Amino acid sequence: MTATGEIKKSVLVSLWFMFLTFPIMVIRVNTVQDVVEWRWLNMAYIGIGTFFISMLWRYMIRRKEREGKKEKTDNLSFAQKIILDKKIFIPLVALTGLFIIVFPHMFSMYQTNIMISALIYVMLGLGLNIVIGLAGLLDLGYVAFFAVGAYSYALLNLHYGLVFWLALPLGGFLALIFGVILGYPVLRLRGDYLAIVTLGFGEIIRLVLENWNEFSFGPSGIPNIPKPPLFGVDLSLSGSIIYLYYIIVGLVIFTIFVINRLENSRIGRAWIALKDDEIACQAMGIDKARTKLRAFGLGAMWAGMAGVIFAAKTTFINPASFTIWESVIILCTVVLGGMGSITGVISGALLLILLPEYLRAFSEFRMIIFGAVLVLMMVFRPGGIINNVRKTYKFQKT
Amino acid sequence: MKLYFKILVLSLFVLIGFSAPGFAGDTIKLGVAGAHSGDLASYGIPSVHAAELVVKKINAQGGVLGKTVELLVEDDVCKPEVAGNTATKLVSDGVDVVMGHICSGATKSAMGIYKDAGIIAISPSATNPDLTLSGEYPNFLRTIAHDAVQAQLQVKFATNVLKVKKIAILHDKGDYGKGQAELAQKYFTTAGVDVALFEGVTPGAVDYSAIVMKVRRVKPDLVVWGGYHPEASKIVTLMRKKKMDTLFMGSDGVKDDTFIKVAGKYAEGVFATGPMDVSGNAMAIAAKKAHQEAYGSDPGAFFDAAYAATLALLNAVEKAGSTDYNAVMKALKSEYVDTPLGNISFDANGDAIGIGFSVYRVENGVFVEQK
Amino acid sequence: MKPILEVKNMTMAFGGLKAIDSLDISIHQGEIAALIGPNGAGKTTFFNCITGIYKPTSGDIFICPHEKQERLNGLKPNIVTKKGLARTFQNIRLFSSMTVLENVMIGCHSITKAGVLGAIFKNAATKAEENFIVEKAYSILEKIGIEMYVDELATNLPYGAQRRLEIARAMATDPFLLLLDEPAAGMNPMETKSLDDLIIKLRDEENVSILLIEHDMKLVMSLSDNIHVVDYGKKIAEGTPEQIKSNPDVIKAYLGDESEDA
Amino acid sequence: MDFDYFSYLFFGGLTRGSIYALIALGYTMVYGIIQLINFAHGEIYMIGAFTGLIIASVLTMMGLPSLAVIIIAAAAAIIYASAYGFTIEKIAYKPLRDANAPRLSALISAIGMSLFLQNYVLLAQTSDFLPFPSLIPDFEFWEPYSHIWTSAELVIFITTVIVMILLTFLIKFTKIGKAMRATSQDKTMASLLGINVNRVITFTFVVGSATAAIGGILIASHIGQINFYMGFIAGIKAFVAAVLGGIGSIPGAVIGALILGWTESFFTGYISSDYEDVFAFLFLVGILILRPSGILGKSETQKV
Repeated sequence: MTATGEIKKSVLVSLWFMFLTFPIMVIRVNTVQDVVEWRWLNMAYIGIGTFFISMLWRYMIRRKEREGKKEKTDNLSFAQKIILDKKIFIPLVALTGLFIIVFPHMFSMYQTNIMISALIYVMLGLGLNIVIGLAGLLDLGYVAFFAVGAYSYALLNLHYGLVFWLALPLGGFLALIFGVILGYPVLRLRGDYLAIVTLGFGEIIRLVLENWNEFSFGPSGIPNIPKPPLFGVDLSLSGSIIYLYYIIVGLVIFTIFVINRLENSRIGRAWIALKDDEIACQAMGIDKARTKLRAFGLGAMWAGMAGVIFAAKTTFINPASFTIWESVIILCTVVLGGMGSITGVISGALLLILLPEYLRAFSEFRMIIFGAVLVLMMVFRPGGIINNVRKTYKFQKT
Repeated sequence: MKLYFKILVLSLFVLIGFSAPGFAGDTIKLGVAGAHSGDLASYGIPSVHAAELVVKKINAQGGVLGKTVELLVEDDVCKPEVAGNTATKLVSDGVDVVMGHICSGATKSAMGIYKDAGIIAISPSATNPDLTLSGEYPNFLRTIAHDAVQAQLQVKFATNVLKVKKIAILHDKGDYGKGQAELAQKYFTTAGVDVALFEGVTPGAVDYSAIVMKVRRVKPDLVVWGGYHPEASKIVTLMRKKKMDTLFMGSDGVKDDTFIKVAGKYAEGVFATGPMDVSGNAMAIAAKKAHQEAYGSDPGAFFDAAYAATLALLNAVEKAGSTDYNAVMKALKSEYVDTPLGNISFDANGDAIGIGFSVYRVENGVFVEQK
Repeated sequence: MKPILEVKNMTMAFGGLKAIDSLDISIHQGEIAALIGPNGAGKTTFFNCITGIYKPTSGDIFICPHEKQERLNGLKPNIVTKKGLARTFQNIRLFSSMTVLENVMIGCHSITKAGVLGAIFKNAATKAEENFIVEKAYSILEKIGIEMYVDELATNLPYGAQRRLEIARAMATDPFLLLLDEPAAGMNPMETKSLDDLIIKLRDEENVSILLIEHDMKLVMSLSDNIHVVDYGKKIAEGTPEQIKSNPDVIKAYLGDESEDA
Repeated sequence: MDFDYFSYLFFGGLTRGSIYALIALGYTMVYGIIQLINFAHGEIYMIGAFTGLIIASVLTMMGLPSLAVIIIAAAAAIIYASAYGFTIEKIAYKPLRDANAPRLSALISAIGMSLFLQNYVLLAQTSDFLPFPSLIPDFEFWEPYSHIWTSAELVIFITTVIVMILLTFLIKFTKIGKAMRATSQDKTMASLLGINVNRVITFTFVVGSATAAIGGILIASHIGQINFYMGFIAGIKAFVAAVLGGIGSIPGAVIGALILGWTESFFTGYISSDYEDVFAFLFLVGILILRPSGILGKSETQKV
């Protein structure tokens, strides 16, 4: 295409968007005070912005089409090369490990605290990754299991004084049970229906927590949830944050280990096969319902454990923390990083949770960016930033 | 290109990571926390404006204890999980006192962190009774009366003035609304009023006719609403359109000009409780004028309360002679200070003395205080 | 001895349309049988019914791998596979993100049993089982003759090899009866010839019986012990290749449809 | 007395159902054509209402007569909603279709679009509720019963029925309707027959969005206020209604919506409104498990 053709096209797009966004972006009415505000400058921004974006858009689409054609050749991205090259990867891991260990001592309490938040999302992302990335089930109600974990700890502690270390496995276990109970009837539904039904379940659990005061204390929530104890030592504020940080780091490492093992096992292969082709999978003697249920349950269990940590971190929980949008944010971290890829999900979660924290000035744009990320990733890089190269089994003749 | 981009992102991370906060200078650091973005920003932004105005004024008069006051404004979007991070950030940045947070849930989540760090916080808007009455948040104070005070006022007014015998209570299932409704239920029942209906409605639902019909069936003398104004105006409008003239009473979530605007003629006669009218207070008038000059608009919700909270905090630091927790707390609970809300101090629980609620009634399109 | 697969009076109706109409078919131990018929005659539907993907409207399906006869009706596809009926698909359904070896390893799923805990702790039993799966999968690849592609992605294989991989994958489930749905479709004559040899080899060496759907009449005639001809869901003939060749009904059914490349 | 109460709830449910139906119609059309749950449909409905309000306010302040304001604002809302529908399809769905992406990718993209549009309006306009003028005049039609069913509710119900009839007519009897049916059955085949599949899909989005805008204005005017989040819950409910009636079927969407409306209304009236939404979602789950094809939908068998 010629340059003038490109420009003409972009001008048209830009004019179209100026028209499209005119009422919403330019005019602002305040019907309470009956004033109209005209913001013509916005129109200019939109015009100029969309002009360039449309050029970039078409360039990206063309590039994607080109890449699609040569997909068969092993075209590994930069990140993939690093992951696959042991000489770079191992020192990198060691360095990251060192950084993780000294992190809370190098930076302020606040930095450590938001790192804990981010790591909770890493755990959630990795758990959801089992469900979406490995088994190919779109779960839009994932946050429900997160809520189950958080409420298990809060309530069991409140009523029976259950300590954190017992609540952690128990919260995971309860979430697992919930996952299995909810998953059992719905897992035979087709993909998009499953997504809607899980969304429904997610909302049901939140609504029940909101309405059933006698059980959950309703919308006013549960305050004063204790932080994890350390052999009876009374920790200072920063001490307890650092302690929690190490706990979550340990759990994330445990999660990575478990998922890695699962991925390269009989179970993991069955998940991937199920994602590739359900019918053929059944013809190979794989029980579809049970395999799906396993993925669903394990994913739920991880959300449950993350929920316990979440409750211990915020020390106050109420149902408002477990809305559908929380599920969408977790989904976003998985999609951004790359479904199925552990490194991808970790980087996705860190990026999406840490960046808005650091760029607090732009925090109001957080959700709109999440929305854009979901659309753009699906359009341009459905595989995520770190396109998953599944570690395939390499045969060694004995 | 891809490689450069990734390196860029990585280095960005590292850069931001190392930009740890600078060391405290010779200033008094006042933290302001609340919802400054998102759907509840309209409750949080006015408090930031109030703090800015007070700090500007005080710094112009020479600051506190000879030091200038520095504002640290942090957003918590009214979410408990974010509020924890916000509070830690403020503590990390070395704040001395905090004005905030805005929502009760977020406040509860943040108070634990302030407590461990020995920081006092005064909220202009968190009305959950537990915050002061439970004793679990000793470092918490507020310049707004808590929900129980409001509920008791509602009961007093309804039984003494309106002489109701039978009521229906509706709420929006939210933290604030349901809390209010439960308190109302408790005090109305104690007062011997028959609570014939107690139910939650779903905020954002497209139609409330079923619940309105249900109210109609129990024939109450009064509908008490726990929640914000959008749902209240929907319900009132529908009730009037369905030819029901049952009295309607809301709390401070309803006492908002938008309610009258939205409900229009149907808003007439609706009762709402709200903070005592301070429009005659000289300081309130001055503060309002300053806001109009600085931001070009009328101040929003909780502006006066936030103004008062900021003044009280800074005054206490001045009187205490330091930012020491015990000294400041003692000053807050013993000294009286002039604010747009009047001459106030704090009681042992942390609730403000000298402020209160009044009942308002919509008359000819404005809220009129009922004596 | 009882037939290893016995279908009695089976009917499969979609709404008013009977894709299969009171069909009887029996397969005996060690037999290579063929199911032929014009397009749309209900052959693939027949496979889908006996492998549990569809539930037949009426009729019975029995298998008798050993002494005891079992009824298959209403069992889920994975259970049917576990009982020893394995199949391939007409439109190749390989696991596209997996390598050739992994595809066959999936086939071993039903004969192994490591669970979630085994996968996480990777104990001795699980390790042994993994080794067993790999060894078995590779030896099957060798038998089928596609071991040179072992680490390739399944989708990168040439067409003929993909069809063979489907067979290898089915063999990994340890079947007593192999159901092949058009195994030679899209193959050149040379590939078809070696497929012919492979099927005979499987029957002789691996002790499986075979039922295949095929349009390549040359292959069918040279391979089959017994041929079942269906048209409009009904069986119109059964017999040895010679008997079928001279059956007037069969000729009529096929001549009625000129487009068949029989 | 109790029959009165029943009839109140009945008419309440009818109104609620008509509202759901207006939104569900667009949902079901899009799903019928490309089997995509267009999550952003609720947002189109919201944008329609916003555009209508903005244009109406500006015109009122310019001093136009109220009838002209209503007509121009409604037309603007329909045009803009259609334009948004068109653009969303081009940005978020068409590239995925071209790349033959799996259904789940399109669904994720749709969720992203929904989130994006909500926050776009939140940032560009306001998070507050805005009063929406009552555009439907109050008139007398069955006094003294108008407290059971007001004139505005009647207008909404009649509009729903008209839109349903028009859409059914469009799909059954027009040329583009035939092309739509062909496309929904087999896209490849339809394009081989000379149907411009992309144009048909675009057309479907435009029509679906236009009905959403009509719904947006009517419902906003009935409720009397709008905000950026109004589309989400309404959208989800409408989707439940569409599934209930058999997604892809126009009359099914209306029937499903009415059933959902009545169920919610009677549930609230006789049991409790506390668990109203829980009940709606359980209803959805139950339907999907017991009869995934809905009341009027056709069941599809998977081809092997």
